[in-house]
Amino acid sequence: MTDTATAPVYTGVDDLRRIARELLEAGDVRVIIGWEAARRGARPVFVSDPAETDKLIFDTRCVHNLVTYLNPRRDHVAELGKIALVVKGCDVKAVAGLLRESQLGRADVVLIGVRCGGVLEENELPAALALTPETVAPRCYGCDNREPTLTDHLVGEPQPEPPRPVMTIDERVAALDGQPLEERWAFWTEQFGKCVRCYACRQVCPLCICEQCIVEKTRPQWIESSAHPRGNLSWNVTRAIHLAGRCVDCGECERFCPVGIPLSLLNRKLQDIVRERYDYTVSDDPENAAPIGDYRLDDQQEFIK
Amino acid sequence: MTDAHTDFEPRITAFVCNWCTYTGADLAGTSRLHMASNVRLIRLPCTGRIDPLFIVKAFERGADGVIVSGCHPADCHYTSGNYHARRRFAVFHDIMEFIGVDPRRMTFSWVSASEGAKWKDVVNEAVANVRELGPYEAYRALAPEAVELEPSGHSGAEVAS
Amino acid sequence: MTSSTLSLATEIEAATGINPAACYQCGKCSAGCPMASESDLRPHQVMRRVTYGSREKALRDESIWLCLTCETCSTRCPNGCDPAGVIDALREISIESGMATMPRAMRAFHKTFLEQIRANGRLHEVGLVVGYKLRSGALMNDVTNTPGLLSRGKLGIMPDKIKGVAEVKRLFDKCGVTL
Amino acid sequence: MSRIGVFVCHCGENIGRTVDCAAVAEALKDHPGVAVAEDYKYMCSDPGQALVKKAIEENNLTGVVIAACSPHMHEKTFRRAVDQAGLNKFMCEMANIREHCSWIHEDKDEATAKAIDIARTIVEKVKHNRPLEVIKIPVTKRALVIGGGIAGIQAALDIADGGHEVVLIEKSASIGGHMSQLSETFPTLDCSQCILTPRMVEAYQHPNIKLHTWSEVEKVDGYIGNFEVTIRKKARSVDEDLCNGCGDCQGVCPSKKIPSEFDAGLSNRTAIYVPFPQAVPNIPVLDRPNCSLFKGRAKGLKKDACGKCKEACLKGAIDYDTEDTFVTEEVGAIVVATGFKLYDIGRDQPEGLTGYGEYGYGEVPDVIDGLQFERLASASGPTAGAILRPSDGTEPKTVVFVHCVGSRDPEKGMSYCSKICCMYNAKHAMLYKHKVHDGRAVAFYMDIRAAGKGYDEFSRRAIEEDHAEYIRGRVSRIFRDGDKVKVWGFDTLSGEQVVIDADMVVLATAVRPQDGVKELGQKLSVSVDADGFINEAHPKLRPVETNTAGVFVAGACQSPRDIPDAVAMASATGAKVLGLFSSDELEREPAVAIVNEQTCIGCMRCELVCPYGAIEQREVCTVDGHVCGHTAYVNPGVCQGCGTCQAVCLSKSVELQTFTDEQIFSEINALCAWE
Amino acid sequence: MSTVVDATATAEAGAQPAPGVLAYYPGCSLHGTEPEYDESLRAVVEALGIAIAEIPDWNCCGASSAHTTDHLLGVALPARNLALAEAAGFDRVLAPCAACYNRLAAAQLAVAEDAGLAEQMPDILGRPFANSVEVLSILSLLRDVKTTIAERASATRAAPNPLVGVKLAAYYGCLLVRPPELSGGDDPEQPMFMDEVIEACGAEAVDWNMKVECCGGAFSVSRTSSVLRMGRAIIEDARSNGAEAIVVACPLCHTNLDLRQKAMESRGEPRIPVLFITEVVGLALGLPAGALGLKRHFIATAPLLADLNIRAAQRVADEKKAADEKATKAAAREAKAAEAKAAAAADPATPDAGGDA
Repeated sequence: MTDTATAPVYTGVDDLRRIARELLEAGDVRVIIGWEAARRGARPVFVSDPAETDKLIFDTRCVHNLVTYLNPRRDHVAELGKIALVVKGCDVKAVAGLLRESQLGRADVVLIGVRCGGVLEENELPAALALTPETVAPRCYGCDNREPTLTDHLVGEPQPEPPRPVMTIDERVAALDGQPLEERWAFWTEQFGKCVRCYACRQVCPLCICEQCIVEKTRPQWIESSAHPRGNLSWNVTRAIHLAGRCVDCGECERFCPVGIPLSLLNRKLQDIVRERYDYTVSDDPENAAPIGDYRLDDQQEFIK
Repeated sequence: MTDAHTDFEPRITAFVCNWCTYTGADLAGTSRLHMASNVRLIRLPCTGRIDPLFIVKAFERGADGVIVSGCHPADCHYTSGNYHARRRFAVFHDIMEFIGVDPRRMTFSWVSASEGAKWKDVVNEAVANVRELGPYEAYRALAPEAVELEPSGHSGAEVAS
Repeated sequence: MTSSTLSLATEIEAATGINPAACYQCGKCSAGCPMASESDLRPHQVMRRVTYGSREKALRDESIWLCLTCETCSTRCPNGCDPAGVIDALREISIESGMATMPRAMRAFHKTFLEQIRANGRLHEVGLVVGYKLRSGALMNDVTNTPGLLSRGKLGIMPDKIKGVAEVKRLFDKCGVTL
Repeated sequence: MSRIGVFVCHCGENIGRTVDCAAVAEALKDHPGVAVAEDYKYMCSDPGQALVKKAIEENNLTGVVIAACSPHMHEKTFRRAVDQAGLNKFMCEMANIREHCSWIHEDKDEATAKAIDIARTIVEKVKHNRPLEVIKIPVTKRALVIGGGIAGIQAALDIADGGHEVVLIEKSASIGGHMSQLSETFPTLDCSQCILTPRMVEAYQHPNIKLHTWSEVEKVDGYIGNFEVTIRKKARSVDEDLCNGCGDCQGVCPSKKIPSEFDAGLSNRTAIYVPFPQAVPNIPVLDRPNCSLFKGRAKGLKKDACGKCKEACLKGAIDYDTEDTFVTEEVGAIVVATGFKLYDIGRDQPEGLTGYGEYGYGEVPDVIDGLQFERLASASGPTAGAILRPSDGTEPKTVVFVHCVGSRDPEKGMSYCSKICCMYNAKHAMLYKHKVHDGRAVAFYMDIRAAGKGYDEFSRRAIEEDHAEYIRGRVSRIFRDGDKVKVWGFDTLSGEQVVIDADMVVLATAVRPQDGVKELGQKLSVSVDADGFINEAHPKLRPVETNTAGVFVAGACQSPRDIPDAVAMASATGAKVLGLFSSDELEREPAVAIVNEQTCIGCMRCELVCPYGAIEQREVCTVDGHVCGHTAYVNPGVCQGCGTCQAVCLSKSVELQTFTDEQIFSEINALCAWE
Repeated sequence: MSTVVDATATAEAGAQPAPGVLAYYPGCSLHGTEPEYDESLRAVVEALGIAIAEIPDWNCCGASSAHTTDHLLGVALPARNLALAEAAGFDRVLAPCAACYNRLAAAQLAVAEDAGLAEQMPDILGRPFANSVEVLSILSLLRDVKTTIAERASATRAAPNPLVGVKLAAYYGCLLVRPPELSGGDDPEQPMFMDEVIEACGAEAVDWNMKVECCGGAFSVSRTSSVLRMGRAIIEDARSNGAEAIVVACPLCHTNLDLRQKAMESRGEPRIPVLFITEVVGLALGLPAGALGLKRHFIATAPLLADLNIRAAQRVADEKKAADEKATKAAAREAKAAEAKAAAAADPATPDAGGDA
């Protein structure tokens, strides 16, 4: 399986580079944020010199959600001047999120979309770019935004559905749901127990936009800041809830978690909840209002006496 | 399980809105409806004001169960506070169940100003449920040290007045 | 008495989901009922009987058997009461409780009709007519028509029996319908 | 360190019987931050209050907790007392140990323990109370009245007579509303226009009333005492100052076949028209969609197809090129009186209703509705008061009146009772019998609802003296049968089917809210009920107020109303408005949210959930004045203090003054002190 | 889309029918007292290229007798047929008999709405039942293809369409429109879907009052007197509104109005034929009367048909005449125009040449 598999052809890199060059030359933008090849995998790169646009790549290693650089908390990025951003389908949803929450003007950024048919789970695998059930990022399976609409430019050929991972996120969520309460509790408290409160999940999240995170608020201090199971549970649950109906499932939080908490399961569960209860799926349409902050007179309330 | 906890007195914190449930509880009082004494109320203007963090914090501080109650849909004193609350509660309820919190420890209800009797039932039912489930040791076990049962004076600095 | 009539209404609500108490006696059902002129208990009066009055009277009344189930009443009822549904339920209860006072002709018709199905899986008009006449005693009815029917190929002489007769018989038993 | 006083009330025996108040006071003495804790028989009595005041002065308390009854009972009382003692009244809170404790428990130890908890919890809360000042809002002493029917006119006159300016706006070309269409009115049978017209003129000429007809509300900003209303004056094509109402223009208008709204479609009008002779103002409007000139322009004709009215107008008052104009009015209060419309008996039901197929969808020409009958019976109507049927103009000898068409009909219409039909049907039957002595008036009804002064006597009169035949039962079908109209009914009292060959049928169709009320409601942030009627603030105690402070409601836009009800409501709103205008400033509890601009990132989730539209985006500028971002801003005049914004704020950057996170946090913490 | 198969074929259980093939549930009446309905239906669907195949070993739906005596039985009997159709791989069942349609559709609805019932069914039926089959009435089927019918009806052919201009009263009765859920989305009080089909056939659907009044249905045998009373009202209203025939889609209605019409005669008026909608469509499509079972009626259809054929012939003749006249007129006009042109060319100063002389 693995050896026979071949890497998907992500054409359009030339277009990507051309567009980037033209944008810089025309002075439409000051800097392009995209990916470049690194010793191991790919890494984000800031290109401000038209000559350097050939650095830009796009292939299955380009896992990073670069929208995080638009996060208002990173005002130093904004100071660089107008930005053009290279975005995958999932990333562009995050841009929509920022627009939705008026953290960004559509005119403030140029979006160069790349048609993506899935990326690797780990961008540090030895060279092989092939997507196999073992290597594909599970979140890519069932991606509903392989044809972004919000972008200014869209390069590459339409891509097929990526291979089905060994175990999909939905299957893992379902498996958990299938277990008795006590075991779910045991599972999560153990997972949360590992948390060292480095807040990498928050730092990398393109939609954790608060200048002062609730966890840093001291009057009152809703969430204990020291790393112990009780505070950790509060923190992780709160983080997840704050992203309910907002999370774009880019997987960065989990990828960056140094202790490997399966945050994508929490995120996916929340996506399921808002979809099943409010028929809402996060899209790259900024007009499509988020479910929290909205309501219907006949919302389900089976859990209320 | 059940009989093991007959002697145990649950601690239940109730977050209620000022206009419907708090008033409904008042009515239960004026109607002298006797009920279990395990529930402590925290009065809020509207269910819309209730942040899931309140509930998390209540569990953190050793509550065995919580009640959240406000105006029926369409009765909200502020017209739509309870509708927004309903969505937040739904999401919270589901995710807590997902991480293994027994939903029977979280009672959500609509109790209007005229439903003193319903309030009594909600209280007694919640107490019965939680009594059956027993003390929330599982949650308390998360604490860095056993939950201190003294009033914690240091809840953020005070406002000098 | 009251309790028993109460239970009739509740019995019907349980069986059909129709709440007879929702009837506010506007009479629109009876105004449009094609059989109203022939029956002494009209739809709205049946509804009344069900919610108040003697359970036995309600069940013994012949009128419930004069309903054509044309559903005009239910279609026009402003309060969603579905009198036709209630009458159907009444008939069933009255049969179960052995109070059915279906006119002879009608009992004969239904009985023969169902027997036909039970025996053959399908209806056999000749069988129906013959069996019906024997039961109802209306021996001369339609005699004038029979030749016409035959000449127009409208009456097969041989009953039309299906393979799955056993299946159908079983089905009758499962439904607890004994004839 | 706070110095809090705790005062435990026995409430005679009410609390004392099941709660050991002394023990409660004792327990609270040692609670951190408590300076003094006492118990007393009747804390709300004068000596009780004196005791509290004395304690405040002697111990110079920073906060007060009254452990007694529900805050809904005595919070005001004690806050007043605290205020008199020189402590900010918002530093005083009630601990409810009566309704929520002594009255609902029997075991004294249990109850006492719980009472102590409750008191402690509130003490912890009070530690975080902040001294607050009541909010004062200036009041603009002008009122806006929306709708020029009898209710609107009455409200406008009452307020104007009270000495305040009123802006009265009416959607159609003339004020007068439905009442001006009526023939006689129940239960006195006095001529509608005779009593209405003088009021219309009075309103028009009143020095304090500014009238905008052919106008609608475009936009409403602001809040109680300080509304800014934008009014759209629809292009009238006639200069209201120049026009002298001579009517020459109507004489020459070639488009004469437009169904008259005033005559409910029973007569025709011209394209440029005054809706009816007694119209106020007596100034025509040009109905552009029906005017051949404008039809031509719409088709893009180079040359205007007509222009007769302009030629005919000696005052030169007609101008085809006027546009909609907008005027802004500053008002302190708004009265909504937009009235009603009738359930449309036609096949087309825009609002997703099914209509009445069994009644022929009103496509049988001699099946009309109540308003049309009013026009037939009215001396100013198309038949000059003669009852003639629309199809052939003959005098109907049998007229059937059907009650409850679309009313009390959850399946096809409205579940509610339209309230006025029973009375006007009786009136119609009478009027008909008075005009057609040998005629037969048959009314199909479900119940006769004639509650009101002289009402039942009136409907009895229709039956006993005018011999209208009342048949108890709904009608099943109505259809055309030759030149007759067949009516299939049932008399549930005699138990007989009834078939009537009628010459004319009058359907009493349901009373429904006027078009556009929902949209208006949104502009005013006033809610409407499932049927589209405007919601009153409280069905019993605040019947003419709405949930938006400063907006009041009168007449049939709130629920079906007859004239006396509508007028009574209107005068009630008048009283409310005058009361509001009686002081220069409004005082409001400071129960409002405040944004922390340091941490707010302007994601505006709060704006999404605010029920009052009190939150808006505000730009944040640097010292040198250039915009560097934006935050949310809560308008304290509009905020009602629900706190929903705070619950959805991710960074907790908005805070409700009277229920702060710190207060709630401390309460939750305190609850862990249970034994 | 669908291919014509032998319309008389009976689908064998298990054998997957070709896509688009409709399961056909004739019901007892079409096998018994109303064979003309069956004949005409088969002829029409074949002509329209709609493939149908009879449900293997179908049983009686129980009609009114079942559900008036036992609710469960009233559901189970029709359900068995749906289960059979399902097993044979159909997704839609055509039930031309209004009573059968009503029972099948009602059962389908009942099971869909009542989980408990759905659970019982397989046990009662002794076979799997997923309630996956949609039940079609003949009217909704014909309405869907009414454009095709209209084209074929208006097409010029040897024997002209006899129906053009004939006044027909569409009679729906109860079972096709009540309860409203079964009225195929049409207005239960003033349905039009049969009228639409009639109009498509070139005939004129009269506006009348008894469209949805009951004919006495199941009482035909057991309480004939009632049936006569109700039938009379219907016949009289149709006649007084100028109908030349009544059109039905229900064997019971047909029996009551056709077989019993003689007995209804009060004033010996001319009798009014009662046609099945399929017979009407058949005539419009130009199928031979014989193939439509028109001879089987009690109220003879022959006189009306003869009359119609004459009228049709007359019509064709008139049209031809009109067409010829038109042609000659047109020719004349052209000639005139040509002359004028010539004249204009000769004399440029004529005003209509545009010059202002």
